[in-house]
Amino acid sequence: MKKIEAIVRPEKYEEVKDALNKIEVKGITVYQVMGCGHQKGRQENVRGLNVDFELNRKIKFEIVVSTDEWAEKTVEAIQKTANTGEIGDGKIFVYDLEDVVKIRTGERGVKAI
Amino acid sequence: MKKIEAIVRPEKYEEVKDALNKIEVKGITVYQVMGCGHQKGRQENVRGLNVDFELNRKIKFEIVVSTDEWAEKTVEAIQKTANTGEIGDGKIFVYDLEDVVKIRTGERGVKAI
Amino acid sequence: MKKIEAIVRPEKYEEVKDALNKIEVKGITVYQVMGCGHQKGRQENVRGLNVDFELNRKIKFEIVVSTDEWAEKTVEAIQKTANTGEIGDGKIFVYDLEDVVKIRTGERGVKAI
Amino acid sequence: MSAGSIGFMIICSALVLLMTPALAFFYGGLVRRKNVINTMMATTFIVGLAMVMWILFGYSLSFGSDNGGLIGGFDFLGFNNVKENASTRGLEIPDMLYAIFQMMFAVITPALITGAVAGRMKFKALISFVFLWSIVVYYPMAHMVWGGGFLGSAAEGGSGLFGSGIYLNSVDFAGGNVVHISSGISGLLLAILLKKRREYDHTAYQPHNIPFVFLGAALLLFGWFGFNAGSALAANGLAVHAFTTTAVASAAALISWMTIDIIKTGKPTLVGASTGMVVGLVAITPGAGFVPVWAAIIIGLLVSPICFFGVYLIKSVLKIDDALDAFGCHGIGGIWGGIATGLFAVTNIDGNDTGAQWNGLVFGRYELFLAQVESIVITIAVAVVGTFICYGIIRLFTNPRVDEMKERIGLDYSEHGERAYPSFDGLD
Amino acid sequence: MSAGSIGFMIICSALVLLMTPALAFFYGGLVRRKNVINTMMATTFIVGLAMVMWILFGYSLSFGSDNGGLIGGFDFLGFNNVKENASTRGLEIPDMLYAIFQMMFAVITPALITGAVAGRMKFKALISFVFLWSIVVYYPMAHMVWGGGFLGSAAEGGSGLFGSGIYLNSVDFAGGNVVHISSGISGLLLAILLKKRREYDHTAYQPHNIPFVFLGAALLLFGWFGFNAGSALAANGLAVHAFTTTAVASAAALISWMTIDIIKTGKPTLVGASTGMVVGLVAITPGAGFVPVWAAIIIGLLVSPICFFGVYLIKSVLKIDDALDAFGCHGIGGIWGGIATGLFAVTNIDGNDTGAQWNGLVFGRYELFLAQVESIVITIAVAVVGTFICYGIIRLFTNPRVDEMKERIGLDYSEHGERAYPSFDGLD
Amino acid sequence: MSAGSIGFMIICSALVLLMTPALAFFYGGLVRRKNVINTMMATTFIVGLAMVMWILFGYSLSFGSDNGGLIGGFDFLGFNNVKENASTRGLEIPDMLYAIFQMMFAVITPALITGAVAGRMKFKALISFVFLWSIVVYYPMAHMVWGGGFLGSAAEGGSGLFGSGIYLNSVDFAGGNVVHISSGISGLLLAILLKKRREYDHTAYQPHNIPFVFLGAALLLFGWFGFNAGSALAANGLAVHAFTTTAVASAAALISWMTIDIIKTGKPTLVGASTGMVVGLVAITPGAGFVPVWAAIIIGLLVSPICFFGVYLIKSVLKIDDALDAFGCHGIGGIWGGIATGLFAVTNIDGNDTGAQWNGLVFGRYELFLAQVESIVITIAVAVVGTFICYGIIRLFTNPRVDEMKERIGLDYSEHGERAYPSFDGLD
Ligand SMILES: Nc1ncnc2c1ncn2[C@@H]1O[C@H](COP(=O)(O)OP(=O)(O)O)[C@@H](O)[C@H]1O
Ligand SMILES: Nc1ncnc2c1ncn2[C@@H]1O[C@H](COP(=O)(O)OP(=O)(O)O)[C@@H](O)[C@H]1O
Ligand SMILES: Nc1ncnc2c1ncn2[C@@H]1O[C@H](COP(=O)(O)OP(=O)(O)O)[C@@H](O)[C@H]1O
Repeated sequence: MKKIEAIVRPEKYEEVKDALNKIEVKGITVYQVMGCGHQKGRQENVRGLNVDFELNRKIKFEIVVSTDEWAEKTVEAIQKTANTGEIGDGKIFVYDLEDVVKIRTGERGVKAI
Repeated sequence: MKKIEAIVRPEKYEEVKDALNKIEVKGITVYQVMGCGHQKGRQENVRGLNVDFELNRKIKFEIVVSTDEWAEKTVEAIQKTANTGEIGDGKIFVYDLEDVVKIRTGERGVKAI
Repeated sequence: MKKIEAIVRPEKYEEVKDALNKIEVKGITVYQVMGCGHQKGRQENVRGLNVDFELNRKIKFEIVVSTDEWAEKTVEAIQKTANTGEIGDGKIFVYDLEDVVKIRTGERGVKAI
Repeated sequence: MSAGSIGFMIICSALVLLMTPALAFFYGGLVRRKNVINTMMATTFIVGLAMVMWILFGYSLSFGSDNGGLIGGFDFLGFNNVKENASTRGLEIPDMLYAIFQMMFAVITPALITGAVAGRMKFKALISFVFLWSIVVYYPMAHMVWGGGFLGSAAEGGSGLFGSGIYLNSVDFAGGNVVHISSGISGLLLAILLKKRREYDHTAYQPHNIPFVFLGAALLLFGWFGFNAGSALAANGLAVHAFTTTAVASAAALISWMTIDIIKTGKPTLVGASTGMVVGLVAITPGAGFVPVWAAIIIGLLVSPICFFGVYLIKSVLKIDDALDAFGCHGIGGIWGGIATGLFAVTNIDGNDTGAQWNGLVFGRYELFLAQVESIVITIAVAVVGTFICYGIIRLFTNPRVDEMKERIGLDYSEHGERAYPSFDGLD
Repeated sequence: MSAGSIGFMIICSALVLLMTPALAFFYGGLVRRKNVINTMMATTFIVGLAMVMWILFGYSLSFGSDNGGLIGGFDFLGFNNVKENASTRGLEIPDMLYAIFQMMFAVITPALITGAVAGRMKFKALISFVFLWSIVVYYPMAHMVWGGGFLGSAAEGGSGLFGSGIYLNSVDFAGGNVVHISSGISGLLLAILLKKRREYDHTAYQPHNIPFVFLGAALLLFGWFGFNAGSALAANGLAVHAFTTTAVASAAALISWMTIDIIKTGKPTLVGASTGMVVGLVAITPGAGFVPVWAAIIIGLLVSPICFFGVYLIKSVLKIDDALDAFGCHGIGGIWGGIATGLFAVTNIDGNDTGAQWNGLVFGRYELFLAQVESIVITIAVAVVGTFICYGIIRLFTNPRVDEMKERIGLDYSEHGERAYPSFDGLD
Repeated sequence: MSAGSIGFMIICSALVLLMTPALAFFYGGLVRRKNVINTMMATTFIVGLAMVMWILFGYSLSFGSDNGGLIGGFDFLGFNNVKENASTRGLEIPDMLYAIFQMMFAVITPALITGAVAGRMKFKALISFVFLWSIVVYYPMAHMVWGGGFLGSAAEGGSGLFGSGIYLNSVDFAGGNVVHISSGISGLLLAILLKKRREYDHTAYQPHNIPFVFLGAALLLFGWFGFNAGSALAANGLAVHAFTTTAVASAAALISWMTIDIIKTGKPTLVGASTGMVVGLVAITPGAGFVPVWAAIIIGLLVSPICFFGVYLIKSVLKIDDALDAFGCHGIGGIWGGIATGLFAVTNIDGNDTGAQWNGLVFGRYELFLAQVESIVITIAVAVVGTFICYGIIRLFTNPRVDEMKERIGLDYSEHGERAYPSFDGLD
């Protein structure tokens, strides 16, 4: 079982969600984060003074899938949709997972996903 | 050392927190996420038009514990309290952890938890 | 490849961020969480009645690095700056990572970080 | 009639109307995020309901020709015979303007009650309650005090208690009894009948948005000038006097609540300051036009400790879940205000009759003080009996309390299908 | 001149000005978090632009000496000859106060339009549109209805259509045609021309902050008393009458919108209640001083279902992205109000002439009804043609619609370099 | 006395009072989330403190019988002899109404200062400062300018500087010197004395809630009509004139600040537009009743670039942490307004004496211009000396700056034990 974490641009949030729905992942969890990588923040201006925001808003997706193939499929789907070619597109991280429990039924492991 | 991530209904947040306190876990971290799984969002209505929200608010717990027994105990406590039997109850994910550092003392590993 | 999660005091957020910038980590992701550990919440007062908040605001950093040395360096930098010696300083957790994908380029693995 | 007074009273009416949305913020900011919509709706729907009721029959029942000193007649049903170009009440403003100004009081009063029951009452049950309560409690109270009823004086042209010519001759400048005590007591009783919120004992009571609490308090203060100064019913020296006592009582109460905070924890809070401002306004309401300026300072300084102690008593000792302190602030503040009027009122200010028939207790006369206490007791009785009646009627049809699961989820989503801040869940 | 009326009208002017920021909250609360600043700026900049334009030439074009019943002359350029100590218009207030009161209407009207195009129009294009539209649509409309033009009556001292002495003799108490229909229709057309928002079909339409929507509605209600009662232009019985009809129409509409919500889903919403309040105000605007109080209740009760159905038609059937229902609420509500005035107006209220020349249709006279319908049709025509002209001019220079990527990112950051709530991203 | 003026001035007093909570939002929205409560409390407590002080002795020291042209006497301690039914000051309103209207100015003025020191001053030290500053700076300033002191004219019935009969004959319609310059300068000095906020150099300055900034600005605009039009002290043509100049100066400044934004970054901001609105109001304050309408447009258009440049100078060049630009906006805007009054004032508007003794510099007379400059210099001197005295006294007892750790944690929690939005931490 694998967990995929993807950090994407907020303006790509809906497209990525739709892409994940299309490949029929079983569930997604998503929240807002702030981040910086190669992209070095943004500038706003308050009463004429420039103000640096070192971090940009990003959206983080977490999806747990059962197999390596599923993981691959998911990663690809995200990478393709979230990609704009500009700095700031984000990263996808893949982790191993020990166990999954479905709270509603108490089921465990792959069938709980 | 294990890390347990649990995604539960917001209305179960306080009960789960109390349950974790009762089994005396050493610490918890919690934040709000949005998610969807089998439960397919909710509907609200704005000026008579239905509006779909594909994601529901959930609360995510993260607890790091030292041993497999502790992990088991924690998972059980959560599963039991967060369970309502309705779709949308959430999931628990268990991960392996490499290392823990206690920032206050610099201690590492199991004794840092 | 390692992922480092650090939970720190909000008032240390800027210092930690600066410290991470100084050691030139490649990217950081950060968000707000609530937590409790040894520190047992705080008290506020509403119209003269004490109100317990069992959880305190914390900031969570997530940094993915390529090697063990990098991980060590990062952990140290955080531990040193986030430390105040008072209860509530937080924890650092280290995980193994399977894979990284750079969304912009599609690169994978270490070179994607 | 005077254009000056007409213009003034029109604006005052608008100011008083603004107080109900202000209350929605004052209350709405104090609740948890999942109950914001419900709390705001609880006062908002009354803007619609109470105004239409008032035009249709409320004004008539309150200010129509006197029936036994208790309730008005049917002369003004549907605002019939309510003149907009003539004054038959001896005022400088046309009758319709008087009716409209009074309408705003009929809106805010039931809205005050809703603070006591926040977070656990079925919305439709609340609508029914407000409908019934307006008829059973508010219109009679307004009549008894201001409309020619027996709590006031013969000058209003009624016939006294049961037509006996007996009057209490108590005074209520802008609604201590009618507005604050009646709503506070009713709220308290309703809170007891509905029982505590599920989380009351083991969960933090978290105001979700303190700037909103303050916004509400600030707009209440602003609107209250219409409420109190406008209760002079003309742009004259009495209005100026009421404005002054109102401002300074609120200011003094703000200071004394802040002082309590400082004594207790060293940390003055914004919720405390906002609450102080409001209870100061409540306390001066019955006496605004009767007491000297210096007395207004005393009334304001004392109301904060009194209410502070009251809230403590109700919540920590009696364990009654008067959720947003409708009784703790309005009930207790109003009672103190009514009593204080009996203490400090004068018959004559700066050469003008105030309308009080005796000076207050501190000037050595006991009559007004007694009348004030009696009128408070009667108000409490009316509110208690009325609330039981209204609650009882509703109880016949439904349990006014929401299901446990709905309470847990929050009344915003379960009763209104809406969330206050969908975007602050993190995604846009 | 009367100090009472001067004081009253100064405050009314301030109240009407407050409505534009109120609208910023009403609209701003309804949009997604990424478009809050843009939506608020869209109404705010007009406070600056429309006021300066009004002083420089707007007042003159609207209320200067009549040209063919269509537009005013240049007599008052730069507020020249606008007396502050004399009244030449037969009013109890000096001319400058009349000009200033009217100025506030010239501010709010174009601001209403912006609700239709939220989330997709270039800000600079919007500035240009408002500039042009004020000249092409607003000033002529204000002149035609109130400034001596042919939609009104000979009493204003104009010369009739093309100097022919022909007048429509329609009535518009506080701006049904001038304000609501003209802006609503223009908004609708602009929404069609700009096309739908990118996410319109496949994404949730999420109000980001419902308490702000309510705050806006509440301040609109408060300010509207200045708008409608102030349109009596004096502190008198007519103002009181307009106040009363305004209050009760809004209340009735609040109730009826809540009822629709309850019928449809069982759950009355705060957005619904706020919308009801506002459409009730819109509907009573043209008739506030002409219709009896009971008719105001009917007008209010009916406007909610009418607008509700209108919004449904436009959004779900016609698939027009009138983003914040500028047409659905103001256009449709205003048309209903204009028609309702033709139904229920009376020539005489409580012994005073209202200024309407005939009673309405329900009293058996068809003339006023006809005049109202005609004036609505003419207003629609002016708005449509005017909007095409303004849009066309802008289109010559730029595509008024933002790029897709900017729309995605949100107009706050892409057009204003600002975010509404930077801190709520979680870090301080 | 006139009911029209009484009604008008009562409402104006309420409007001016509303400005202080408005300021709490204007300032509160601009700070980081951890300092919201503190910033709002900093202006709120003054509502309590300054009003009680005013009643007890402030009015007396400001408007009591003249002592050497510098300060008032003890005649009105505790509002003694302040008539509510009689006018002894030659006004159409009773003395108490004048006293109350003036009270509201004594509230907002010290509140303005607090913007300069946001985020780093001990709350109790701030309370002490405001207490002392009111006595040392505000009451003397109010006396000198309006209460018969030597900055004004012999017409107020004083005895001139040190009883010499010498007057400056400068004018200040609604408080350029008394309110804006005195508070702006004091704020600047206090900001210097307290040193920069810890994060000033290396952290983003993040307004946490821009809609609140706008809400504050909008309510300030609304209230300012009471401030400026009310300074005519009667419902008359002068009030209308002041209303007009106020509206248009604010509008023009909004436009010019937006223009600066567009020139600098192409992106007009809502903070910029709100700031423009406010500085326009500041700039027109001293001259609202003295300058022609066209001059008000010029004053407004110019104030934005002047303040914009001022803010840049103070923050980026001088590196002074005038946190919320109390000096940058109010100090500089007020100075410009005072000078502009010397440029554009006329002695007679539309047939009525304005009270200025000479025309301004652009009309070829230098006397008023000179008097204005002198009065500004004197105001600056009083503010500087007074602030040193007040700060010095407090410094004897405590370091007015909070500990570093408390500053880091945020003053909301460390000074008030409260957080502004507990729920937005994500859990309810
Ligand atoms: N090493 C990393 N650890 C944690 N988060 C990262 C890391 N690298 C990138 N991120 C996250 O991904 C986001 C986008 O990364 P960025 O480097 O700006 O894009 P790109 O990969 O296109 O250069 C960042 O804002 C941050 O949230
Ligand atoms: N495969 C998954 N990956 C990530 N999050 C998941 C996954 N499955 C479920 N979740 C999270 O758990 C929540 C509840 O899941 P859901 O499927 O609705 O409940 P149930 O398991 O009772 O059917 C979702 O809202 C989502 O946040
Ligand atoms: N075992 C744990 N699992 C998850 N989060 C933890 C754990 N222990 C601590 N934390 C997080 O770290 C924060 C600080 O921990 P705390 O125990 O208060 O500090 P200290 O380590 O100095 O005693 C907590 O608020 C919580 O968010």
